[in-house]
Amino acid sequence: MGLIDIFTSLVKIIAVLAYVYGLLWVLGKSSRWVKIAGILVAFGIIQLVITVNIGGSPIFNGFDLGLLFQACSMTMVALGLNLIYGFNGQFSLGQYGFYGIGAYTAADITYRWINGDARGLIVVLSGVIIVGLMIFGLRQIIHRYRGIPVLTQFTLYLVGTILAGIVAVYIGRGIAPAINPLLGTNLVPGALAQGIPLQVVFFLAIICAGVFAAETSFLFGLPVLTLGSDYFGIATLGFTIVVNTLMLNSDTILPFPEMKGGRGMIGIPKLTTWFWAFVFLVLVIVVMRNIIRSSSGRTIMSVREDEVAARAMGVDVADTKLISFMVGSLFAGIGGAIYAHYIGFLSPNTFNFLLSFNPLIIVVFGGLGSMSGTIAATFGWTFFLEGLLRNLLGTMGTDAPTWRYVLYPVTLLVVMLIRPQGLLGTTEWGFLKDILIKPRVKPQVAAPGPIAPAESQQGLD
Amino acid sequence: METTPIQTEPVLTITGLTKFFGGLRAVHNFDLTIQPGQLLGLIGPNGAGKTTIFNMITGLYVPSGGEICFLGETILGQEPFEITRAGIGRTFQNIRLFPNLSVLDNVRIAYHPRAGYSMFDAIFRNSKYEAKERELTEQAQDFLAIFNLENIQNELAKNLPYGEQRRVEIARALACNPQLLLLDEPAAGMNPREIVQLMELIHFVRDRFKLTILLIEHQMRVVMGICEHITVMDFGEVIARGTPKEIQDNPKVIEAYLGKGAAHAA
Amino acid sequence: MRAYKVFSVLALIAMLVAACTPAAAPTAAPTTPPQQTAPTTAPAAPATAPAASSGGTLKVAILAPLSGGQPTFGVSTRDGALLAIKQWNAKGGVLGMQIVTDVEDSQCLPDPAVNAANKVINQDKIHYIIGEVCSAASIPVSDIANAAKVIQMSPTSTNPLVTVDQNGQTKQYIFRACFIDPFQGKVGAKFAVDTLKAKTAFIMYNQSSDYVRGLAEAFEASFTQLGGKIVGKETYTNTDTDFSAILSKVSTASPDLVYLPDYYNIVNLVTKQAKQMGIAAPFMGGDGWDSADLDVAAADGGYYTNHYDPGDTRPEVQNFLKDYGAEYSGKVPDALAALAYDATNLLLTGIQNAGADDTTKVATALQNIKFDAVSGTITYDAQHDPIKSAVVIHVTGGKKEWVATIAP
Amino acid sequence: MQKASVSTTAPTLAHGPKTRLAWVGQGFLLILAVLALYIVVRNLIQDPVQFGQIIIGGLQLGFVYALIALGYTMVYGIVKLINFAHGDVFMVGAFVSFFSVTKFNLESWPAVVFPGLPAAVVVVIGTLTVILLSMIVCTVLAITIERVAYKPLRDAPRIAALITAIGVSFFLEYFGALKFVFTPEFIPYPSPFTVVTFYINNGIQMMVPGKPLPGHVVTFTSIFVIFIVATLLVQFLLQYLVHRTKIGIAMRATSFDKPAARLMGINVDQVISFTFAVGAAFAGLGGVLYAIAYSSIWTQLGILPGLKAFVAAVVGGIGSIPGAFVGALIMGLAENLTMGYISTPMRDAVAFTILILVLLIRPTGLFGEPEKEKA
Amino acid sequence: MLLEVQDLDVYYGAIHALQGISFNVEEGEIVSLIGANGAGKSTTLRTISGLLRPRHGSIKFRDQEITVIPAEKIVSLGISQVPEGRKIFAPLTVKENLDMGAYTRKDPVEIQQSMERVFTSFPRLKERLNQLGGTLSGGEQQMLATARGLMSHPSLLLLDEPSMGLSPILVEEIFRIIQEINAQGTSILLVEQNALMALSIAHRAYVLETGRIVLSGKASDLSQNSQVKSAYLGI
Repeated sequence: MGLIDIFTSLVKIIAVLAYVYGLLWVLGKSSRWVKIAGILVAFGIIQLVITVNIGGSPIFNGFDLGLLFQACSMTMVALGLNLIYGFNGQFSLGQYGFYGIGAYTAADITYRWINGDARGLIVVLSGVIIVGLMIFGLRQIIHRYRGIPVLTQFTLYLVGTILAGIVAVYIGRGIAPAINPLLGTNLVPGALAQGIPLQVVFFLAIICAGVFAAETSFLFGLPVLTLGSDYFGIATLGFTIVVNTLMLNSDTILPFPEMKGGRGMIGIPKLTTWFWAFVFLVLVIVVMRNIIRSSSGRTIMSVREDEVAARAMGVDVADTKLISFMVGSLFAGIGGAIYAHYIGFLSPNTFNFLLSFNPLIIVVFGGLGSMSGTIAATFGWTFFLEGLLRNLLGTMGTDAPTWRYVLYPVTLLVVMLIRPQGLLGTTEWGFLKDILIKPRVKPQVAAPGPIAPAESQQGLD
Repeated sequence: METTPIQTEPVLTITGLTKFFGGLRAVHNFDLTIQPGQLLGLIGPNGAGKTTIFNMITGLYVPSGGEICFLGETILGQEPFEITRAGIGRTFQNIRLFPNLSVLDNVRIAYHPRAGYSMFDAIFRNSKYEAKERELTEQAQDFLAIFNLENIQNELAKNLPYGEQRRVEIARALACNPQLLLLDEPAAGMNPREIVQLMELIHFVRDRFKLTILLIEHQMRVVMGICEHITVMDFGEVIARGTPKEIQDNPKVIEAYLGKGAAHAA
Repeated sequence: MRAYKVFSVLALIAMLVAACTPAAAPTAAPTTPPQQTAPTTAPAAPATAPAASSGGTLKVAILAPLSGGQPTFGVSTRDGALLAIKQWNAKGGVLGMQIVTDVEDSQCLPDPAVNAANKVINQDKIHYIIGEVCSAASIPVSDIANAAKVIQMSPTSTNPLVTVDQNGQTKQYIFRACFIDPFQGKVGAKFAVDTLKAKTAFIMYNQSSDYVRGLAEAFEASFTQLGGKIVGKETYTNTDTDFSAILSKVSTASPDLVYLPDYYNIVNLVTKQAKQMGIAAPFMGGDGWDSADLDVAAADGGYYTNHYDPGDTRPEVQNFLKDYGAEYSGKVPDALAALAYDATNLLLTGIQNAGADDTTKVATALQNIKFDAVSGTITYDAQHDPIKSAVVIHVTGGKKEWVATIAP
Repeated sequence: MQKASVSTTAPTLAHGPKTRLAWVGQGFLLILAVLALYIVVRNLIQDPVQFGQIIIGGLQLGFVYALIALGYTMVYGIVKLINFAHGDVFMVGAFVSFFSVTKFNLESWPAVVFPGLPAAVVVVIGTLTVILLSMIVCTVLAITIERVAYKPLRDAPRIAALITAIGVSFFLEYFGALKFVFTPEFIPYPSPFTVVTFYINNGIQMMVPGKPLPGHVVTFTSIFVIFIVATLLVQFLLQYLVHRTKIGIAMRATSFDKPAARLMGINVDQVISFTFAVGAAFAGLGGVLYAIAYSSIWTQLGILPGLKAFVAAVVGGIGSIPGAFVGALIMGLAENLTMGYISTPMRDAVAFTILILVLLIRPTGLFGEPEKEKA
Repeated sequence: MLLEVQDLDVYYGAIHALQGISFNVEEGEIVSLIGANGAGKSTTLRTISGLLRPRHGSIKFRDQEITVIPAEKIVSLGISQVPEGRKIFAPLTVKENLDMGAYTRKDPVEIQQSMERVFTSFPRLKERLNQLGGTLSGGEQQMLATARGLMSHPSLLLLDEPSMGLSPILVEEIFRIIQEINAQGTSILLVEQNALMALSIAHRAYVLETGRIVLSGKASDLSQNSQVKSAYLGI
């Protein structure tokens, strides 16, 4: 105890940050096979340090592993927010709402599954698919008849979603009895409630949770994204509060007795392993980077830079905002699913609106518009606040823990005053760097190049 | 395609355009017809409603009344991005580049509607994405080369000097592949040397891309020098139309606008 | 390239294997509940290595919400527990070992509580946890503690699911010092019907507090069962301060009794506003009312169920009140402090009775304990819930008076 | 990227002749409105006393919000910062008055100094002193916060100041919760004067403690009356300050264009500090009144009223002083009506739905200046 | 000597905006700074009025070093700037705008006198005293901005692009008023794009190019200078 713990937790912060840097660096290598090998090694390192015992306990004990899982899920949430705020410029405080939605959705699916009820999976899966199809279909129609006011669009989508939800429930009622016997009961689990089938269900649950969060964000974002930035922030904060209220009343207002409302949902299988956390972390990072470094990503950033100019450049601003909001929420939903199956217990208080400032703090800390900053900041923040600070205060007597939230804001203030642009500013590491295009050597200047005008002529007709 | 067969159909027809801001009448009963290939100037004192007209053509403002037809079809009620994609590009009075993006990205954003791949292609980085993205980037680079901006393509737009920002903005507007280009005071804040270059650029661009151009400008040298036809506005209404010569001699224009200073400016 | 490919494919397979094996091995969080009832398979696990604390000290962790939403509850709990430990150390410790405490902040939230539990179990190798206060934090901690064979003694978590998992299996290493929700609710309902002759009741409860909700639900069930009628039910959250809308409903419904099983801070607010609105019906609540900060003027005429009566002449009670006041500059302990004090004493007595720092033995010892605590003589039932009687206290004329003792 | 400013696009974008299928959305709104009206009217007819009681409760809540919202709206108007610490300044106001009453018996100083004074005068002067002291402490606190946490970040991205605001808010809450500062506990608040309850039954009558009310009647307390008086007074004071005094006009000029204001010789930093100070003074007043009205205080009492007050300020049109007042009343009433007639948990949902609807229909809030044509 | 600028170096971040410029303004003069956009004209004015801080160099006003004095104090010394783009306070009435111009002055009688004096130059403002600044036309706004600058009763008036965005007829009117103000005894430092107009009313002028003074001299001489002619007058 004591100083050694503080020292080791300091070392752990540095090690984790170095690990993150190494992962991003190796992903940035040009050869595909080197990348794959790098990912596998990165996975293996942690798997080793949590498995191999040295002197009675693993190098990374359960405490550190817990922090790692929390950091992974929080990274997804924060990356989603960085996409919405850092890259798209929409000041959102609603990220924790989607985080919570993802957590509860995924937890409900797996909880019911291991308790011999397949309805959770079927209803959510079919609901997610039907709502998705409905949204795509309705979008086509609405785009064809242009000039439909936002409120009308919202009403149509809302009605469509409700209908789709009803259909999904009926599908679930129809199919579930066929599968339920295979699941057994909670005391005598059947074949499908264990082993590999359970892992598959878990995977589906994560995906469903993410998509469900994304679809919710579509419905909510449609009217609200037309508001100006700070107003949007307050509206999304409201969303977090409302989602929290619904969680508190999930067994009274909402028909989910297994969620137990404010008493907290227990008995969620702890399915999150390092494998899943790592896979989804890498997946989220890669997907987000691929979006950012594409034409769609550039339009997302253009909306942040200048909305009016973006419109004039042919960018569908409303659409772009919606897409980034949805993708951001998707990430939050996935993060929530990972979190729920790590902690095994969901309490609405976890998704309290006061805690919903956390991802914002992390994103600003790391640097708006810097993915590396967000990732590094999340790991650093988690290991600092829950690791180092806990060890530090633990050694300072019985009264010290009350100082925790006094030291934390002071640190926050100091960092912000010293580096208001965030720790990394807009710098990116390795893999996440924008590959700069070198000016090609071309002797003739201002002499009309043959390609561009021909192309633009074609476009005219 | 080069020899556009229908010469008679105007590119842009505006009839009875009116706009109120609250109780304030910014534009009243504005009519305008632009023939293909024309270079038309729109002048008038500050607050005459010129930029408001631009904003209505590009869909940023919704008119209180009137009709705007582009290539024979109404564009009223369309979103700004739809209008741009239909073929109307514009620049802004106070330059509106994307300051924290590189010059190349500024131009590539204009290519977005024609990128040829979806976000899903981008997420999976499939061969379609690779090919189209490379093609798009090369196009954008070639395009920048025309404007002599190629060697600054990786600079952030905010770090460029003023004149280059103007050029980038015009290039970006042209990258939208417009048939009609709206230039809002392109010469604002330029010195005489730069203005001469700008006039050459505008001529060059028009011939190169077979464009129709509508221009708002305060610098009489520019307007009188390059426009074939001029419309003069005051208090939201048209007070004169004609060739530069006719306008310079029009007593109504001199009284409302040019004043004795016209002698200085010329 | 070739080497990379081969390596990659191999590693991929390894990864999939790793993914499909249960997380149990590294995380110390087994997902196979049926096995945990077999207590004798313990020795392999590091946590039960008996001589871990041979240095003459015994480490005990206190998990309490010292920051975050409800620091006041955490401070009371910590103070109560620390007082007990100080007294034990003064008497020479337990089994000759001095007790060393590790106070951890757990914020009444699952994440920090789990982190704190992970830290004390995995990093500090502590075998005894006192805490958490809130059930929402105690439940996830209990899963971890039970899996690691660490004794957790929760002073105030009333949710039945702290000591019992969702399948109804008792968690072997988890105990508590307080009543569970159903008991207190039942006692309240019984008193209301039998003694107060209440026919109708109005329930107000805090939807975001596990404890309050549990009591309200239990009361509702018992009260209806005993023939009473619930004429209204309203919820609020812990951040509410204006109850006029709810109270206007109470006023309209004019019930015989208003059941408000919240902590004293909310009780102060509600009863004061009720008095101002002229509501005459008596209020009734649970042990959350027990605090020196209860506004006795506003709550005048109210009843609450409690673990003990401060006016009780038993030496346990009186000594506790005296010692607590001496230790903390004259403060009067609230229910949380009393329960934390009891919980600590129970745990240490359990260790004493077991005769060794071996959690499995301690669990058995606790299971069979009979201990005179501040809140009565405690024995444990099969669900590790204490069997003790409750008292009903009447707030009247600025005093809190005992009116009844109700045995389970 | 850091310009998270209120939308720079023209508000007209949201409207225009996009009338296709507009009836669907309008119908949706109409159904909502009719439903709300139906619920309210039905309950008014069913039980007017309960309705009156709910309205009075809502108004009182609204007045609390109004006193906080003023500070929010002024600060946001001038530095475009959501000052999350404002709610905690309100909390400090309540605590300062608590200590001045319990530790120093400040409410009874006139009785000590001038023993002959009648009791009523003592109470009035004593209470005013307590309030004044809280206001002064809050003012000093707000200026300190502004100087330490916001001023160094004036040229930094706006979000940085927002994060420090959150930091300051946490700091005040948890530093205050330390044993030797305020206390982590919920403490009963001793009112500096006795709160009297009135009821409406053949005119307004005073309730005698211990004596039951004559049946089902509407009641309200003297605090409610004080709230009305104080809030209206503050309203007029602010209107005067902002429109008639030099510093007030300078405030408006600064909020419109800071560099230009500096060129006029206006000390912008002083004006901003002054704005923070005025807002904090009213929050301090609100804190004391709140503590007297609800009589239980702890270090986190400011969070939710602060948040709601900001929402109220946005509903009313941020930057507008009458807007903050009206918005606060709307929020208070809507919350209480929802609690009374729909469902208590849905209170926040209704409050934020109102916010979203108001912003969709009028993007600058009820009293906000409609945006002008951009040059 | 009213204003003396010595070796002024100003940076915007890494950009060296002013590279050691020196010039002066005598009592009663109109001095004009001309140059292309980005030459550093506005930067010079912003530095003089204290909105920007120089890295090196000195600015002396009546032999007092003012580079260390905050912007709001400089106004009370007698330097007043009419900023580029007018920057009037749109939500304030004309009267309130003028009051803000006189913010540093305490004596209400003197302020009233200044206001009367301003109205003789700008009679149109008197008609619109209670109108909101934002509702004025472009020309009226420029008049209001200039009048507001005069309200602090400065001995040196800094005018930044007074002709910007105005029609030629209004430009002439504004320049006539500038001469009028000068005739009443206020020295003027004028920054202008419209070099021809500027040179026609100024006594002396400096030509700026990328942060350096490249030419200086009497206005009448400069307008004959061939270099100036080709670069700035477009002849």
